[in-house]
Amino acid sequence: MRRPQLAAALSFGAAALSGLIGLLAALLCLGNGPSAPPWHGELIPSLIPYIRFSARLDGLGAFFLMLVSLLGCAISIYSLDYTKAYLGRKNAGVLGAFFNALLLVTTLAVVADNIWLFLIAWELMALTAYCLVSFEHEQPETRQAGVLFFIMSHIDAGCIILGFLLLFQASGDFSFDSLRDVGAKMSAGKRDAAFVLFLLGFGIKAGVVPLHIWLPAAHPVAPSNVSALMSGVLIKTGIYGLTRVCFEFLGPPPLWWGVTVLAVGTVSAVLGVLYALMEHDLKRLLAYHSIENIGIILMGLGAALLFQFFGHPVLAAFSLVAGMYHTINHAAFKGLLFLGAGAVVHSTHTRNMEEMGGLAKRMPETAFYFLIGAVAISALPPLNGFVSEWLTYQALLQGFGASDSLWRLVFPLSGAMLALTGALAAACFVKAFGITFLAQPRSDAARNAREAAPSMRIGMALLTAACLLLGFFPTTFVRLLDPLTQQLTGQQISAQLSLNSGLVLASLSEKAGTVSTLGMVLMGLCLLPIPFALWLVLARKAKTRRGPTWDCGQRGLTPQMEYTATGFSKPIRMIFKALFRPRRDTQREYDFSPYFATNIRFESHIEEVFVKRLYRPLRISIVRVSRKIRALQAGSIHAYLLYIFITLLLLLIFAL
Amino acid sequence: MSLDPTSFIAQTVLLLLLSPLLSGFIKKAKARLQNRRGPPLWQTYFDLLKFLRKDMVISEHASWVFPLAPHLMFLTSLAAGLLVPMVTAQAPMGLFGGALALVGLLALGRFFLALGGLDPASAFGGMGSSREMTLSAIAEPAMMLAIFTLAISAGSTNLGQIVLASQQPGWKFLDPSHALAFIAMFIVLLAETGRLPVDNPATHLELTMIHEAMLLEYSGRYLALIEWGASIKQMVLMTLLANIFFPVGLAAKTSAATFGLGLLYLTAKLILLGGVVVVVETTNAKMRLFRVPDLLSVAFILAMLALVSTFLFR
Amino acid sequence: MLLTSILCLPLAVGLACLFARPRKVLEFLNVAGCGVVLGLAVQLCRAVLANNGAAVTAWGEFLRADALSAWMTLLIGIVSLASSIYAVPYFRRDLAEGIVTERRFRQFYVLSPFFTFGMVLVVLANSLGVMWIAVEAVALSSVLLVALYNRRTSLEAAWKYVILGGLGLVLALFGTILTYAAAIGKTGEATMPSFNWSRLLAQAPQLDHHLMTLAFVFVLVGYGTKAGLAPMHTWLPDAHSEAPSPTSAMLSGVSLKIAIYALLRFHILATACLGSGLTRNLLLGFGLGSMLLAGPFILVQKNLKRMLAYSSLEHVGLICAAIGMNAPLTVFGALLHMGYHSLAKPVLFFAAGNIQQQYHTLDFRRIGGGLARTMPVTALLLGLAAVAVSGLPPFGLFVSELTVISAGFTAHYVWVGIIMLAALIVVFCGLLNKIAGLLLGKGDGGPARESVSAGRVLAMSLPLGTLLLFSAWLPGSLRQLMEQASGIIRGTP
Amino acid sequence: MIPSVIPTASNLITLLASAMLVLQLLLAVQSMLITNIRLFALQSLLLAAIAGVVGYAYGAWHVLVLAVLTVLGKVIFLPWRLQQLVRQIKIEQEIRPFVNMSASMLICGALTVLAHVVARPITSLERLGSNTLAVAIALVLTGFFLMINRRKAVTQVLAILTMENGVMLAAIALTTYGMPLVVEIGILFDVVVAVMVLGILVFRIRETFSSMDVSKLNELKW
Repeated sequence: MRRPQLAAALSFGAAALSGLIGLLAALLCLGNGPSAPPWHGELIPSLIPYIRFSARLDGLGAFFLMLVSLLGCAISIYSLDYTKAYLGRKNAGVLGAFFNALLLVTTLAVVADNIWLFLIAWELMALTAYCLVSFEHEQPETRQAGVLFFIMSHIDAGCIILGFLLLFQASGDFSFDSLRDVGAKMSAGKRDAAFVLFLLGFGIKAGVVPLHIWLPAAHPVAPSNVSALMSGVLIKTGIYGLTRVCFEFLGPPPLWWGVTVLAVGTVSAVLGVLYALMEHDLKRLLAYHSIENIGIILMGLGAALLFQFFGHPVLAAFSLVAGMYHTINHAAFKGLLFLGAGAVVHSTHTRNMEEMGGLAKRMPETAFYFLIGAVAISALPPLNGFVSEWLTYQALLQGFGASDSLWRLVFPLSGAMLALTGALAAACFVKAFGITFLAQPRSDAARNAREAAPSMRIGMALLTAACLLLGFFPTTFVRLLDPLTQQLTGQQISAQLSLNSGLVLASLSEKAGTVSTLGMVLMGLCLLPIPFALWLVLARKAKTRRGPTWDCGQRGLTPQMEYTATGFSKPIRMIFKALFRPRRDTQREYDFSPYFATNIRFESHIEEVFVKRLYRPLRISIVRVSRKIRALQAGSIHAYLLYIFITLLLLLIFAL
Repeated sequence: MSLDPTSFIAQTVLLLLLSPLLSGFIKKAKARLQNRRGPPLWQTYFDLLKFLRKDMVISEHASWVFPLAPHLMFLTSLAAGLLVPMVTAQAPMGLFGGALALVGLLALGRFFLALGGLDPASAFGGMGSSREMTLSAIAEPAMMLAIFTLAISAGSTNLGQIVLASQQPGWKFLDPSHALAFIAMFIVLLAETGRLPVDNPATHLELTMIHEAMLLEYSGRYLALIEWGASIKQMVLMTLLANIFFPVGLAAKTSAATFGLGLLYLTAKLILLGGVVVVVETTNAKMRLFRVPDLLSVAFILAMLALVSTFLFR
Repeated sequence: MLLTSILCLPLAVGLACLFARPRKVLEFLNVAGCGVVLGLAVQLCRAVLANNGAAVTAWGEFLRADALSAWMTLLIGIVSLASSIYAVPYFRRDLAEGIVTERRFRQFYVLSPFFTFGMVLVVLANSLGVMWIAVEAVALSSVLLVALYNRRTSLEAAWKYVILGGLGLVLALFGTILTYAAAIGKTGEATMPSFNWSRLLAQAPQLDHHLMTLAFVFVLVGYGTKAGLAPMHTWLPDAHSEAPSPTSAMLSGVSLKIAIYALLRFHILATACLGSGLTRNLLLGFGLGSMLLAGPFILVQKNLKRMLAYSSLEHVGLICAAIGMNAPLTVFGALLHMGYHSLAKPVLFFAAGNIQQQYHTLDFRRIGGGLARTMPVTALLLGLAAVAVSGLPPFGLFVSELTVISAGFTAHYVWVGIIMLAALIVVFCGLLNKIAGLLLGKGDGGPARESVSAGRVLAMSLPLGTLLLFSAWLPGSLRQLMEQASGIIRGTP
Repeated sequence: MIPSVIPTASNLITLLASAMLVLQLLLAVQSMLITNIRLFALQSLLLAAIAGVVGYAYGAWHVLVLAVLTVLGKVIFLPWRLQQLVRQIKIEQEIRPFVNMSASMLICGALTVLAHVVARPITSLERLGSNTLAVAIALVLTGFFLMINRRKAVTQVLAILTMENGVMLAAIALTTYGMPLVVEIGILFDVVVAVMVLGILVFRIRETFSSMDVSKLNELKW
């Protein structure tokens, strides 16, 4: 076993193990229930009196620790074989080292009990993630994406630092304990300012529209195990921060906070999925779906904030449960999907779906896992995505009755948007799975694809299992959320959520609505005999044979005749023309009539409106301004002397 | 609420047996309106039996996803049917999910059917599933909103609860919001069941197909399952429409008498609704594909209005 | 005795180098000398801490070392040691390639000890006049170092350096004399009043206020020019980019801070005399100005060393602004920042030196990138140091910057904190963009793989290691020293 | 106790100081290089004279020492060195300033006024001669202006030196006995060394750029 390989094996093995341990710790902490006092202590002795490295494992922290560890474990196992591809080409040991570092700092970030520790972990998270993203830095695309990512995350760190300093100014101490409900001590203006700063900062990290541009750039270019970690865990730290700050530190929220968060969430969800539909780069598509799901999570949080404002702690807890449930669900299935995409890219060496196809036969196991992930993320029963979105719907619907103010209308409206999102997501994943795995291979690479290596499959299998479990046994899981809701809203609602000894999930009361994914599965199993019985009765003599697909009497179908990813999403592109503004150019060569073209070339580009209208102009103007300022230093010593002279004169005139 | 096996079995049988009849009735009525004699009422049953007996040809490009689709299509529509109160206010499996679950189950079936359409590598299948998913992407939120309107007024997403609530005194049947919601739902129904003016179930021209295009490669018992599933789905949706908007004759508790009565009421309502569908189909021409979204967005807007008006009228 | 030896050692080394023939001896003398200076500096810190707070003096108060001076001495020791170690392989290669002549080679080894001597004298001298003379000496000894390569550009840089610097010094001298004049007659003694800072501080309240203000204005502009505060910084990028890398390291590592030190002495005096916030606000204003100005230049910079110089400008600005805010923790943070910056900056300049010797250019576009492939060791160290100066953990600059800003918040300098953060972010974007472009990439077309000599690696990893060590663990004694120093700066010893 | 002011001495000092200022203004408008150097020498001589007066009148021997050193250094050595430099690198005599004579005259006037304005609140504490502080500030500012206004390296050096004269004037006339001898000597020594260094640089620049016009040194930018 050569040294880099050994290094990779060691690092990822260790990561998997630590993930396991973290998972156990989190489960223990959450299992103890809300009554048990949270563990806290000093990690390492502080170097300067006012800096303390104290950590604390409370409900919220433990929940996110569970999330981090779960994904860390699965992805590390996956990476064992995945990184073999780098042998000889690059040093997989480095990848492993940074991977471990990222896991470590992410864990630190979610258990930090002190502004200093949190911020240090936060910055290190950006740093290590940057190193991982630009691991394959030979491609310029990767370098640019990395720089964009790092710059954005530095800006978000800046916002967060400012926000925390505003809190610190009021509390006078760096420990989270002192920050609890510090919002009460602050002036309304400062509170709102802090909220906006946090929303910006954590929003960038979570990738909400319109601060998301780094996300579809950085996730695809990173190694797939890293993309999985980033999309599953890293962006969740934004959610963690927002939850921690809004529900613990900033005190009772005014109306507009909730409305803003809800609106931001809705917009992110819809736009995210719409842009995802337009992608035919498999990993970019998944990245856009991360934006969508973050939006859904934020809907839950926004609803919770609104309920806090309306004075319904129980409903707040309920929608918080919805949001958190979706958080871990998204971690599970998005991690799974990225791992699947990684396996595909790994064996076809392309991210472009137009060059894939037919992989369901060549890598069936991967295809199966990906399919599970796809069903889950499309919020289809009976998997976990459906459960959390069901909770979100219920929360939004009950919100309508929660108050008499005009604002309650936002609940069902964002509910409708959520429905739109879900339907579009389903369409998108029919495309993603269908074009990638079904039909004929569209390129030699796809034709010669091989099933993924064992450890990769194990990694995916773990997350698949997570998806299934989270889907089938929601009532057992919501019990784990009790400490969290207790801590943030002072309510425990898991009892009200479970009926028939946990078989059925109720939305607070039986009357308000119930669902049971497990029940559906059982129902399906009971009904399954019907078709088989019918065959046994009627179709015993019927034979089955393989034949060519109907080709309108042409000589055989070629892959060129298949429906492409672009073609698949064309109707939606037409419907939402106003948003996408696609730039198309068609060149056809023909002999006598354009309708009988001998050769047609069609291109369609879609540029994100935010990049086009917001970010690029911003960048250009910044550079222009800097160039203007640069003219100050034009090299003439006389000018330099003049500056000093003027400074001196001004000082003499004004300072005296 | 409770789960009792008898009603489970009863409703399953009802769905399995009644749904082809409904499709047959619609075909027949349509033919009559067009001055044709049309196929006998039982034709759909014969078709299904025939399909079940026939051999199957499966595309050589198809993968293991291909056989999955028919079964899921069939099972999901059937399961969805079990969530809807048909003859009594009590849906047999109402505890396992309400309106949201219903929509979700139908979506699951559609999801796999679309995959099945893509699997055999034929351009038509891809086209079909692309169109199907697109239209449903707009139809689904409209349907959701319409259901939300009722769910909000009833304070529950459980269909049984909605029916019960709508039987309470003080429930306005011709509440404008409900009327709007009903129209929205009706349009959605046309889209979901692949009826004119959205889709022509009887067409033989691949390029105009939506639903049928996905099934081109299916034959034999798979086709039977899909067709059957489709007609069950149609019946489920029509029942839903009929029962939650006009909850007459739905008894709170199950007994032989109420069952029979409910059955009568149900058939009556279905015949009425089917009649309306037939009239609409015969009086409208099929729309161009890219005009359909406009129709559906009309439905969406109506549903939105319905929602707002519930807000205003209370 | 201790002070005397610290002071005289570099001088002796310089004189010895003037007459020593073999190169090895020159190199050895320099390295050994700087090493001993560092050791003595540590001793000095011990001594200062020993007679807690009270200053160590010699030659009848001619030399005086309080916590502040001890801290500065420590920085001088560290940086000069690092650069003298680095100079050995650096100049050997230059000499081998005939880039510098034998004469210039010797010139370097003679002048840099004088350079060090001057700086030590600045921080140890008690009399303000002597301090001025020392600053002038530093300037003069470094001018010829800047001009060492004798290229067109380096001569131009040297000229700008000496003219602007000389100008600044004249203004500073004027300020110094006015300060002295302010003491006349107010002291009530018939005899000549002492020019010693400690004495002046003792009778600060009696000094003539108008004259003191006038004096401070001139000193601010004068020493501010030497410290490279915007808009008097214009010489800084030229000199730093044209000097040989060891000298650049010295210039930006310590000599800027020495000028700040000189400025601080007057600042303390003026604050004690005027008791108004005038001097503080001036420092704050100039500091913020420098921070803001550095950003755009870094964003569109073409030359590696110039970029580093501008980042020094930004850090100097941060330090001044922090002192201007004058809260206990801001000043402490400023001193901490001085220390960390002195440890991080030289590494960057050394790396730049390696690159220059490898590629014979510092233009980003000509180098092209891919250093991670062509010169991995340099790339690694450069990357780490860049992370450090851009204020990211795990390096201490993050701690010091955040300390300053947060303390500023508690002192209700909210907007200052916001401006600082904004400036830091802008600078970060520039640095990241350029450094990433430099390190990452295919790196084909570059010259053959670097030959890393032990000396280079040592010289670069030594400060970096120290930086990491002190970022993770700050000895209590050092902290005490800095707290005393900040007490002195805030006039509450 | 402060030494009683001797009127004649103080008048003399005032007179000499204002003479220095006049010379400065002449420098501003004088267009011949060599003449500039001589004017500077003359100005330094006046400075030395002031030092002498102070030293004589108040019996401060070390101020006399300073006077002597000034004569040696600034009146004899530096002008000689500068002239030698000018001869070595044979630059043409004509100075072409950026701002023409009349304008620069105006500016210098304005600067002088500013100097008086700045110095007014402080004139009270001038013991030796009146307005010396104002004159000193004026010398510094106008010297500064000269620096900006001159193209040639040598002239810039000259300008710095005149500023330095102003500073020394302050040093002598404001501080009763001048400053501690160490400082005085140190300063003077530094100035001399500085000029030597500048000389070296000027020489090198001359041979690399084959020009003395420092406004041509603008390769380093941004």
